[in-house]
Amino acid sequence: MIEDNDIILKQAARVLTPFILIYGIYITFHGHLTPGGGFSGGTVIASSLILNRISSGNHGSGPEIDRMMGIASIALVCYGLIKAMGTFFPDFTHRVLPRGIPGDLLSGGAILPLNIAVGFVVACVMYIFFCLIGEEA
Amino acid sequence: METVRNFPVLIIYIFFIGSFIQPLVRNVRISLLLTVAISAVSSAASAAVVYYVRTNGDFLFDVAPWSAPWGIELSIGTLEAFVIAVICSVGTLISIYGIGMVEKEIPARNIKIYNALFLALLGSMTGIAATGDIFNMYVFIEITSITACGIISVKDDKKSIEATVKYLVYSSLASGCILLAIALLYGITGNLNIRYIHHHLTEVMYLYPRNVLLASCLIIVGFGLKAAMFPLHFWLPDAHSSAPTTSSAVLSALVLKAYSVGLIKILTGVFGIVVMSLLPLKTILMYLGSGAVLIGSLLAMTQSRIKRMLAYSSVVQMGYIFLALSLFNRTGFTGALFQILNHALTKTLLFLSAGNIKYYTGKESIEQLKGIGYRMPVTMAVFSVGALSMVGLPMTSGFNSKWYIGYGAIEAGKIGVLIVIVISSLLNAAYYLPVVVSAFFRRPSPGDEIQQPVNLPWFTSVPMIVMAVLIIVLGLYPDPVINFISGAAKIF
Amino acid sequence: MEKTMWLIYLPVLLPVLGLVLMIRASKKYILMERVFSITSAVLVFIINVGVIYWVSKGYTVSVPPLKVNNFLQIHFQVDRLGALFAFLASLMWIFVTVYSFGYMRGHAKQLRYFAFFTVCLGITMGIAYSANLFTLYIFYELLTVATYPLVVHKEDKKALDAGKKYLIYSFSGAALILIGMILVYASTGTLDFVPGGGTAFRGALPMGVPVAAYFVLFFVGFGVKSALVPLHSWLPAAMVAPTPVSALLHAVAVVKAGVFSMTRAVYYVFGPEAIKGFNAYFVYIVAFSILFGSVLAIGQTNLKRRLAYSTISQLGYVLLGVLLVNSRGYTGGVLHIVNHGLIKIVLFLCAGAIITRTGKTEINQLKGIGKQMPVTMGIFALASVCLVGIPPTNGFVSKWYLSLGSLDAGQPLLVAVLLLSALLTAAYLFPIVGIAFFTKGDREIQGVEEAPRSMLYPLVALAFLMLASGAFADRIIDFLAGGLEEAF
Amino acid sequence: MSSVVHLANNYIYIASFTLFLIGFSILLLNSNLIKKIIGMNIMDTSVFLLFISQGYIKGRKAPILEGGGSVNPAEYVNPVPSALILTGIVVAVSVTAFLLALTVKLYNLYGTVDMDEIIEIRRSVDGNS
Repeated sequence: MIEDNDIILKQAARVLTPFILIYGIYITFHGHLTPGGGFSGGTVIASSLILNRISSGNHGSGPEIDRMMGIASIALVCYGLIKAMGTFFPDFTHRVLPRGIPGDLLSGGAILPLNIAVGFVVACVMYIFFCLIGEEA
Repeated sequence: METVRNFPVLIIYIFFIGSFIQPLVRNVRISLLLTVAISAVSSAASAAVVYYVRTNGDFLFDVAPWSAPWGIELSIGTLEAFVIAVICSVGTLISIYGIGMVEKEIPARNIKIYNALFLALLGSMTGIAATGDIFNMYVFIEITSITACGIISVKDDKKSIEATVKYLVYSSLASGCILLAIALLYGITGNLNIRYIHHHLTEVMYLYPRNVLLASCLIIVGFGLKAAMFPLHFWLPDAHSSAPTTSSAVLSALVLKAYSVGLIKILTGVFGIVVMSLLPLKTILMYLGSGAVLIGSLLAMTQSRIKRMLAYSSVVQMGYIFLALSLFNRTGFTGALFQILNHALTKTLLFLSAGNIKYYTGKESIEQLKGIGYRMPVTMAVFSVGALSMVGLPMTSGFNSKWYIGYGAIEAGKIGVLIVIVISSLLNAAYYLPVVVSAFFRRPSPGDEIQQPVNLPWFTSVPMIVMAVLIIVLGLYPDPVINFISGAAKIF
Repeated sequence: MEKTMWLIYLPVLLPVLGLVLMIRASKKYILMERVFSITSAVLVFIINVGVIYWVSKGYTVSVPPLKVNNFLQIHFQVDRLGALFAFLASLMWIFVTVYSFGYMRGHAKQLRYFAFFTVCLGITMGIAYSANLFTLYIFYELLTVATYPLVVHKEDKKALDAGKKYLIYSFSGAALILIGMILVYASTGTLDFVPGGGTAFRGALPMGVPVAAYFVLFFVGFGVKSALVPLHSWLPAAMVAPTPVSALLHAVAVVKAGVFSMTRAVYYVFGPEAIKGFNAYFVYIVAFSILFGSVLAIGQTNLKRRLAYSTISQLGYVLLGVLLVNSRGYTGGVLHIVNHGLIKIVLFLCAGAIITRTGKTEINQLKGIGKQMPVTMGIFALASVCLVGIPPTNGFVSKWYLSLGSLDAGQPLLVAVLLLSALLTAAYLFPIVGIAFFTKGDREIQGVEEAPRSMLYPLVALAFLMLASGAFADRIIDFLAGGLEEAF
Repeated sequence: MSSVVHLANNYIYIASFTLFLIGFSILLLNSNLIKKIIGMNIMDTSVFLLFISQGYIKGRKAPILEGGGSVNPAEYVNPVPSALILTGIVVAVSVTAFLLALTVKLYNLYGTVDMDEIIEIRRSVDGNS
């Protein structure tokens, strides 16, 4: 149903998506330094995915949802495991994920991987929501 | 032996990581078996925790590397260990039953999601019981409400979606009240750990009497709404009767209990006996409990469909727990905890057999159940054991919990409560026995002649028979359980 | 002296075992349920003979208590009263089981009938052997649950309504006893049966509640099952059940359990001294029940309902003896349990024989039945004579002790009540005998022949037993006398 | 007079309680689902407002470290409530999302978003079904 005269939309989307993605990733990775983190970063990433989906037409999303669900649950499992590491083997996390110097990227100990996992989860779930509700309409 | 100290947290992790893995599992049968495996492992772990608490008493466990006032700590006492054991073991039995029945009621595409929600629900209920930090308890309460609504709406038909919306609206009301109460308590005492709040509260109580009163009322309303305390129970019949069998069993047997345990933990932990005796809690709980027990039974009598009747009878049984709590003495408290175990077993048994009847014969209303005892002998035999336990026949666990609550009432000098309990067990007989009578002693209506008896697959009948045997064993010899529980009642 | 005898558990658990075997086995062979029920009845009787032998030697046979929770225990202990009741019930159970072989031929659902019939035997033994109020309460409630399937055996509308009424009465009675039991435990700290009653009841009770209030709870609770007048209406309604059920349960097991538990409550929980102060009121209620039962019996046209009302009034005799709270009244009351049990079971079995042969239940339809069924009607006449209490028979012995007891208690009015009710008993039994023998038989009755042999032999045996209990009444009285001094 | 002063310096409590009651009554009494969801969000925000206001200390800065210098807790406002409210917000968002998804499904099934109409339709369907 998307005729070819929507070239402008497609081109704009192709140009904008990388910048939105980088911005989202920046927010996720700097969660422990600047405001933001997993949740807000994830939503920004999701918005780029959704932009891409709209611009390239609302084609069938069955397999896509399952793939996204898979990614989300893998990310959740990693989140759970890292948390479990923190609880059961406290000294282990210090050795693997150093506290580092406050202020630079790797300083947050376990917070960084957790933020990344949460970012993935939120992005995938938001995208799945959009596909489901988009499909219904 | 020290590794048992981090078992409670392990149980919560296992449940949640298990529920995250569910969507990745390929086919439906593996995901059902995974649920059973995970709940079995965690019930074994909870048994170890019970044994540990029995030998070396209560213990605290810091989840995060920081110690108590900042980090979240789990305070595992006799009450918590007992409730976690009940949740995990009854959850395992329900999930074993689920292997056979879930595919028949829930559309295939939703089964993996259902299993994920089921495990997350068990995990968050264990969290409510185990945690020593009220904000952490609030988060677990929220997870429980969302997952509980999830497993109702997973059935995807008109009635269940509508019931879920109603349930979710009521439970978000209750969560708002609970969070407001937590905000007030945090405002006065300055920290969230139950022990520290209790410590500061006794000092600061006289400075902010209104805050404490308002916080306690909000907590009673919040938890009462969630645990279907008498006047706030209107969402329960729709939610429990339109849900699939296994989820209505989990809902009324475990979810209501988790919220009432949360209420007990906050009332005894945060407020403590001194503050509680100042607030008019005794009279409130007693009148609400008596109302639930009497009027709930009358409502249950008027129902024509089995599941709605069982839902109303859950309101009655929760009324017993609140009635026992209102006595404020050791025997009453033991009675309340034993009633939690007894109702969890009996109500699960009744809901599962009602589900069986609905699936194998498609019958839902009580009049259609004439002569079904001969068509489904195992299910109806097990159902009558559960019904007799609800009525409080001496050989069943129902009698013991009524005995303890009644005797506690006498010790507290309230003969009225004993009379209320006995009248309500008569009323229970009035709506449970007709079902059993019409199942075994009435000839089936000419329409549906009896085909040969239905034999159930093993995983459907085994959990039900195990529960029936447990009810009778707990009726005959509840002593080890009761000695363990009365350890928790030392606070009174 | 204490004598532990593990065999006591057998009578209580055996019927449950029999039940399970019956359900499994009978799918293959039809007669299996009959074999099981008769073997368990005989086995239980043999054990009871052993028990009564030891008890008459002065021992109390008992078993170590099972701990239910730290308040309650299940404890079996057989003293003189319990041994007598158990012996009587198990003896009659054998005959009625044989009788019901004949009666139930051709009826539906025989497996369920015989299964629950045997379970009721176990539960009655449980009541007889119980050593504390809690064990008695367990079997008291289980008796209601186990007898219900027998009462509603026909599964028609009338039977189910009668069953509903039976359940409502019994469960409300049991609820009162539960309240009483918890109150008794709260105030005295123990539920065990102590001959001569708990010492706490003699003085004031901690809660300031008068002893009479406690006793009213037990009086009404047990009164339901012993068919006291205001609470009696379930008994005639339960006559819908097949005759062996109404014979055994409503003449021996159920109602006698009610009266037996009342005796336990009066003599082993409260004790005679505690009751002495206010027993006059209860005695008058019981007297009223005696008269009212007999008057109603006269008005009944249905044979079984008439016998049911006569049971109500005869149970009044037993309660009268028990509540007089003196040794002769006690002996008279307990003796009447034995005598009335034997007489009433014979009457019911004759009625059953008549119903199986003629299918008629109304008394005026039985004109001239005596000529057709001479043996059955002859035994019926004999039993009526015993029930009225004409001197040489066993009925007379217990009425004699009851009147002596009421004189000891200084209540001459009661003797008048006893005599009047003997007259009324004659008024509702002898017309039946008259119709049977001395009126011309109408056509349907002509072709009827004698009751089938499997029903006749137990009938004749029970008739002999009835006469024997009259002749050897003194043996029973000496047996009871042994237990009297602790009770008073 | 003292009550006015009392009210003056407790304005936070008054604001959050009024907001709470507004949200509570909308959520409870309104029959339109979307309005219920809006009411729920008002209620949650009022509780978050009260929670965060508990942590505020007059004359102190927001708890954000610049450049990782030495941390003197006396300069900063109590950070704990704001951290908790992050979780609170996430919880409120997920409940709202779930309710919205259910409303969409209900709209498809019943064609209306008004709870009273839905109950009528179900009762009429149940009545004759």
